[in-house]
Amino acid sequence: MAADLRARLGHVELPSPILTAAGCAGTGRELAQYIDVAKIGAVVTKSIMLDPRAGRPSPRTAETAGGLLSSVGLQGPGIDAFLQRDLAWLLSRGARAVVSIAGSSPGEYAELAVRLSDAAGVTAIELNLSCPNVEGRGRDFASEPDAAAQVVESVRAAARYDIPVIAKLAPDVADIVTVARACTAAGADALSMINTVPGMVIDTTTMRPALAGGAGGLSGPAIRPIAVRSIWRTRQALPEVPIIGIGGVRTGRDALELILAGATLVGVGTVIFHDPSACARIQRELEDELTARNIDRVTDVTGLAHQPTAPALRRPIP
Amino acid sequence: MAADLRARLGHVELPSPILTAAGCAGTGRELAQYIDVAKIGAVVTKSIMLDPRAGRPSPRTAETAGGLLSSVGLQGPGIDAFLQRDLAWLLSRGARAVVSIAGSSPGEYAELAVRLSDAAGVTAIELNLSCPNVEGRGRDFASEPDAAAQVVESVRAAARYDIPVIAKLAPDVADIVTVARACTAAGADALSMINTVPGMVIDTTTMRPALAGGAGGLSGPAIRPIAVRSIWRTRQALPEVPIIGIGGVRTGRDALELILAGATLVGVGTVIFHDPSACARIQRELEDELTARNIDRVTDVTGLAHQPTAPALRRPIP
Amino acid sequence: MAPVQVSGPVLTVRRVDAYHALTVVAPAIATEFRPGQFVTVAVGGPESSMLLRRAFSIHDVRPDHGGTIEFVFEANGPGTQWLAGRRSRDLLDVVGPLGRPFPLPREPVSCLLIGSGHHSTALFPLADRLRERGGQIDFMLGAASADRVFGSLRARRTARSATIATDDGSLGARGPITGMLSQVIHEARTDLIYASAPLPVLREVVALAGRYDLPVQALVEQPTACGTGVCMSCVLPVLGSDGITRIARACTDGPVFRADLVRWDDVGTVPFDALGAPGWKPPRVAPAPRAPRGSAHGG
Amino acid sequence: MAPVQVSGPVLTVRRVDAYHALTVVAPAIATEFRPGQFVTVAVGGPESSMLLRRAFSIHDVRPDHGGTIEFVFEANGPGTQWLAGRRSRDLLDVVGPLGRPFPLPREPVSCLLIGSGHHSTALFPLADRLRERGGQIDFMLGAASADRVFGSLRARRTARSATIATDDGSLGARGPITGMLSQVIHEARTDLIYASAPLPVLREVVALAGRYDLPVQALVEQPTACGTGVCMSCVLPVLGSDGITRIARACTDGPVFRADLVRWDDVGTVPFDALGAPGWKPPRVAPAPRAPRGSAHGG
Ligand SMILES: Cc1cc2nc3c(=O)[nH]c(=O)nc-3n(C[C@H](O)[C@H](O)[C@H](O)COP(=O)(O)OP(=O)(O)OC[C@H]3O[C@@H](n4cnc5c(N)ncnc54)[C@H](O)[C@@H]3O)c2cc1C
Ligand SMILES: Cc1cc2nc3c(=O)[nH]c(=O)nc-3n(C[C@H](O)[C@H](O)[C@H](O)COP(=O)(O)OP(=O)(O)OC[C@H]3O[C@@H](n4cnc5c(N)ncnc54)[C@H](O)[C@@H]3O)c2cc1C
Ligand SMILES: Cc1cc2nc3c(=O)[nH]c(=O)nc-3n(C[C@H](O)[C@H](O)[C@H](O)COP(=O)(O)O)c2cc1C
Ligand SMILES: Cc1cc2nc3c(=O)[nH]c(=O)nc-3n(C[C@H](O)[C@H](O)[C@H](O)COP(=O)(O)O)c2cc1C
Ligand code: FES
Ligand code: FES
Repeated sequence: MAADLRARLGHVELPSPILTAAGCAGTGRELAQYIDVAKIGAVVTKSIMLDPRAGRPSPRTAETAGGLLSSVGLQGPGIDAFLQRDLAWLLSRGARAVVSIAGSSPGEYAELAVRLSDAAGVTAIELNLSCPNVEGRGRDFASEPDAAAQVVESVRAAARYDIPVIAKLAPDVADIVTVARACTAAGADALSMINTVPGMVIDTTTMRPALAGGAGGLSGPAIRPIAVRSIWRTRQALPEVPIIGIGGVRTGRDALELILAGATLVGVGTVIFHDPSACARIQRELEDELTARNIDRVTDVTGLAHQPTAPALRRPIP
Repeated sequence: MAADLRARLGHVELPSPILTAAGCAGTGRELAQYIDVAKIGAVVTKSIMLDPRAGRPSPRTAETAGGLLSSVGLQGPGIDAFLQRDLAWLLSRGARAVVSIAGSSPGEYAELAVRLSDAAGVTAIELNLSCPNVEGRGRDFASEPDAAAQVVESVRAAARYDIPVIAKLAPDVADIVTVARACTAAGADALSMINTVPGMVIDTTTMRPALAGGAGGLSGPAIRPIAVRSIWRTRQALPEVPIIGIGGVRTGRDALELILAGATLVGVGTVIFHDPSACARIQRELEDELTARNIDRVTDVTGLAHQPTAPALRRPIP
Repeated sequence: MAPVQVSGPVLTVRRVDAYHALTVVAPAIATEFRPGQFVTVAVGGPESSMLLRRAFSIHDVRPDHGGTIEFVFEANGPGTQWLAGRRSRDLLDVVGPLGRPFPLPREPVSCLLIGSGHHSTALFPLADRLRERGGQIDFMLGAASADRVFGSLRARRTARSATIATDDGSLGARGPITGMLSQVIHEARTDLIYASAPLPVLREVVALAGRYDLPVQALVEQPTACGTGVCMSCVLPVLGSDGITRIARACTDGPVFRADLVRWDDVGTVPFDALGAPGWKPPRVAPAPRAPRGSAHGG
Repeated sequence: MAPVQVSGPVLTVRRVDAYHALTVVAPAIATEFRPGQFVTVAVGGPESSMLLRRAFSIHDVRPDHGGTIEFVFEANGPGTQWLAGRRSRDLLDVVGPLGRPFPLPREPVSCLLIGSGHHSTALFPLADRLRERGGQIDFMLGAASADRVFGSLRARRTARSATIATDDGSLGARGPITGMLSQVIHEARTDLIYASAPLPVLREVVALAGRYDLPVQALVEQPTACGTGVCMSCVLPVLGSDGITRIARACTDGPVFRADLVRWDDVGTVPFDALGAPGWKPPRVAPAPRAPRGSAHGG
């Protein structure tokens, strides 16, 4: 019998733990040409801001070994156009929408949360905390536990009580667990990790940085071990907090790896650029991996790698 | 005419900027079966400690996308055996030896530096600061600017004045430039970066961490963009400090990338596992890359990517 | 019209002068294809360190094996080198047909097709389609050297005239193809230009065409990572019918653009007056209309 | 005797039951090879995301094309799957011959060669060498099922006896190969055992051989990343002739070990009494002698 992939996010039941990662699935429409967006766990939107945003100059991406360096700069339509056009479309297709939001102050995040709470059909709000805190010293919210917690608190206070708030954390901090704790204490219902890893590529032909923005964020399979360690450590410190594991997932086996490390849900980002039907494929592969291991429910194996032994579930695959 | 690859480390002239990275070239003997160790820039040894060390249980390595996760635990012979056997052998072959050392307190590093100063023929001492500081809170020296500086200071005071002291920095810190500044202020003659990036792999067959040690360090091409950004930022903040760039160098073009970002010398690590003649090949390729760009001397392009324009050197390759 | 993802067997990989022509079985793409559209392919095999898809204009479709497509490329970087090493029966992960095709004129008019290097390949299926509809066709083909001029024979066979120029003079006139543009426009009484070339050449073509008030449909190659519109790599600033500049995606809003709507001098930048540019302030009313799509038309 | 790195053309890749046999031209390796040694190959091509070399015992060397080597493998993981897909003329980056070979007995004695699954492949060139020197040979081959028993025909042809066992009984006796070890030792009057098998099987062989005081030379496969001795992946605890346990590298100190020196029950761990183990205190005198190498001998 095929393994049961159903998972939960807050009080919403998802058909599977496989989500898109923020900013990697367009508006959802682009992907819908290749997969049924209603059949994956949820579509996580690109990070929406209050106003439309043109993003960074190009080149915006560079290929790296097993990864991608990118600096898009949150190009997007702004909350108004998003609600009218993109959210409405997602809901009309029966997809579950996790809306990622970004701002430059806790107030902006809160304002966005209010707008999303007024709209029907938002499954959860994800806070992209990898944005410069203009009221602080310009460092990202995600790199300072207090600043991150302040955003979570403002949003939690502003958002409708039954919409889960997810704090998305960045890996380039001295200790991700400290930030995770701060966000959870401030009311985050779940954590997403990881956002991209700061990096840079020099174009050896022009002898200048490959991206117009200079530095960028590294993503893709190259960073998966960094994601796994972040998830592992957070799960160990905060075993009760649901984690959306993100980072370099390319196959169902990769998704399983993140789940074993402690993720309850798994986001797929860069690999969608490589394979537009990745989310559906990974979902199928995950089901097969579980079935081959005689595992009935995906929820049975969340964090399993932390247990010294789990003999019943430990039949090696051939 | 072929480009001039000669480079300097302190007052020693090296035939090329290509070095082995610490811990990735055995004792040098293993590599000497494939390349002439006297013809590369220098051999950087594995990190030597006072006493012999057995290292971690196995499995110690796991393959990742474009990279390697490892946790060897500084297995090594201790300083006595190193001096008698390995250093003597390197010198007998005409290789330049940069000796990497590791300890658990500033005093241990200093003691090692004294021993190396008494031995003839040490080109430079590299401080592997990615070791737990047992006198502190057990965090690595490399992750705390003060602790790192203290090691540098002790070693600088203990080492013979004409042996350059190189501080090797880790990428998993809030801000690598802060650590770089602290080490330079404490007397480091040069900086090496980067050491491995903390990561983890779960074996989906056993459903347990793939390495016996649980977490490990990520290396190889996967992390090159992280290395490039660290080098770039440090070069920007401390333009006068020589940097040994390390991280994922696989080809001469990769070496050039690190040099353009600001490295004066380049270390090759994990890729030696893939290709035992990597250092010689990369050196040859680097020469070709420079020659194709009409660059006379490798020293002319250190940090060139920081200059907004460098038209004379900017003939795109075909 | 929706693109599909297929795993198609390679039929042949042939050398054609400086290029490689790869033919792959992909019926669903072959039947839906319209000139100007492209495919993306995954390169390097299942354990490749190359994550980004490579984009190629479809150069030819054939009905054999249920439908094959051919694209032509230069093997420069690691992805195209890998493609050049494919052999018959290897499977290729192909997505297509992608992007906005060349719009066709409603009336039979005199069309000038300008191509440079590998960029020319996209113009040949267009020429066939234009001929079916009864228009006049003139070709201009340029490249660095003779072995990089793609399709000169076919151009001569297909078109009323075929003007060729190479940088080194090894085929046709010496110099840039744009050097002869005015002359050809006059002689051919051109009504409409289709251009497929690198950015600097396109800029010149558009500038010259502007003098004669000729409409240009330009196929633009921007750095492509996904080809499906999800990654926002391939952007350039494009004017909407509402007069507002937006940062559009070449892979879905293009690759063929009405040239008068592209802000050619600002490609690679975010112009200060683009919607959402830094400092730009929103009117805070209804959301703006969508980016220009389908609004462009030829002729 | 020094290993070399060559880029050799593949001659053939053949299916052999559950395995693939790959033959590659590598004269410098073929001429230097001694039974028990292995090669490592780079997998996945120039843009591969797989950085680690794969190790394979050399199963055969032939003089044609100046010297070819053959190795036999199971296509399980991504690297071996890639190898299975190689075709004739593809170039392969091969390093070898690597590691300590099987030591040969000085006198012609009665040798028992025990192999399991793909591990058996290393024993056939050893058998040939032993026969040249005039010893008696008996073979024991085990595997999960008939299609995984490697070389049963060749073993029957080469050896005085060939005992076969499979877990499912599809060839030879049902059960583990070690089940018949005592009987064979008695019947063959074995003087010396060569074993190449997974760790648990080796452990059992060594334990049983101990009862009869028989020396065992064991080929151990440890997780390999470089194969050249620089990465310290492939370690296991081995006793030195000075009685001190050191963490040795299977790729350079082995892969063939004198079985009585390997601390079989501690493989995968760092025994508390190993040189440099946590808590271990040095005598602070002269450096210890090198790890056991060349000190082991058969017969
Ligand atoms: C719509 C469109 C049609 C194209 N048609 C053709 C064609 O018919 N023949 C042909 O030879 N080339 C064509 N190109 C360019 C082709 O996509 C690149 O030459 C190719 O991707 C380079 O891959 P690489 O591995 O050799 O180089 P790399 O430099 O290793 O590529 C690295 C990354 O950069 C991207 N990239 C690099 N160069 C270009 C480029 N010029 N345009 C877009 N992306 C690039 C690649 O897609 C990849 O993501 C087309 C590009 C586009 C956008
Ligand atoms: C001395 C020696 C001789 C060998 N001879 C043979 C042989 O003749 N035939 C054969 O089929 N196999 C042999 N092996 C095992 C073979 O190396 C592995 O099966 C192979 O590397 C697996 O590669 P993969 O890509 O399929 O698997 P992956 O699991 O993707 O390999 C990932 C990494 O783990 C290492 N690894 C995985 N399994 C093993 C293993 N069992 N032993 C060592 N390293 C491993 C690989 O080298 C690689 O570095 C030998 C191993 C050693 C050490
Ligand atoms: C092009 C691109 C755009 C992204 N945009 C966003 C975004 O808008 N908001 C966000 O929180 N994360 C964004 N991310 C980060 C991803 O959601 C994800 O956390 C990261 O890429 C790691 O996952 P991956 O390796 O699967 O891509 C973006 C990543 C990429 C590559
Ligand atoms: C197996 C292994 C052992 C290493 N041992 C050391 C060491 O002893 N001392 C040290 O400073 N760095 C050590 N490193 C880190 C490397 O020197 C280098 O900084 C890092 O691997 C990044 O470079 P690379 O991507 O070229 O491997 C080791 C790395 C690996 C993979
Ligand atoms: S290439 Fe990804 S959006 Fe166009
Ligand atoms: S495999 Fe690297 S030391 Fe043995």
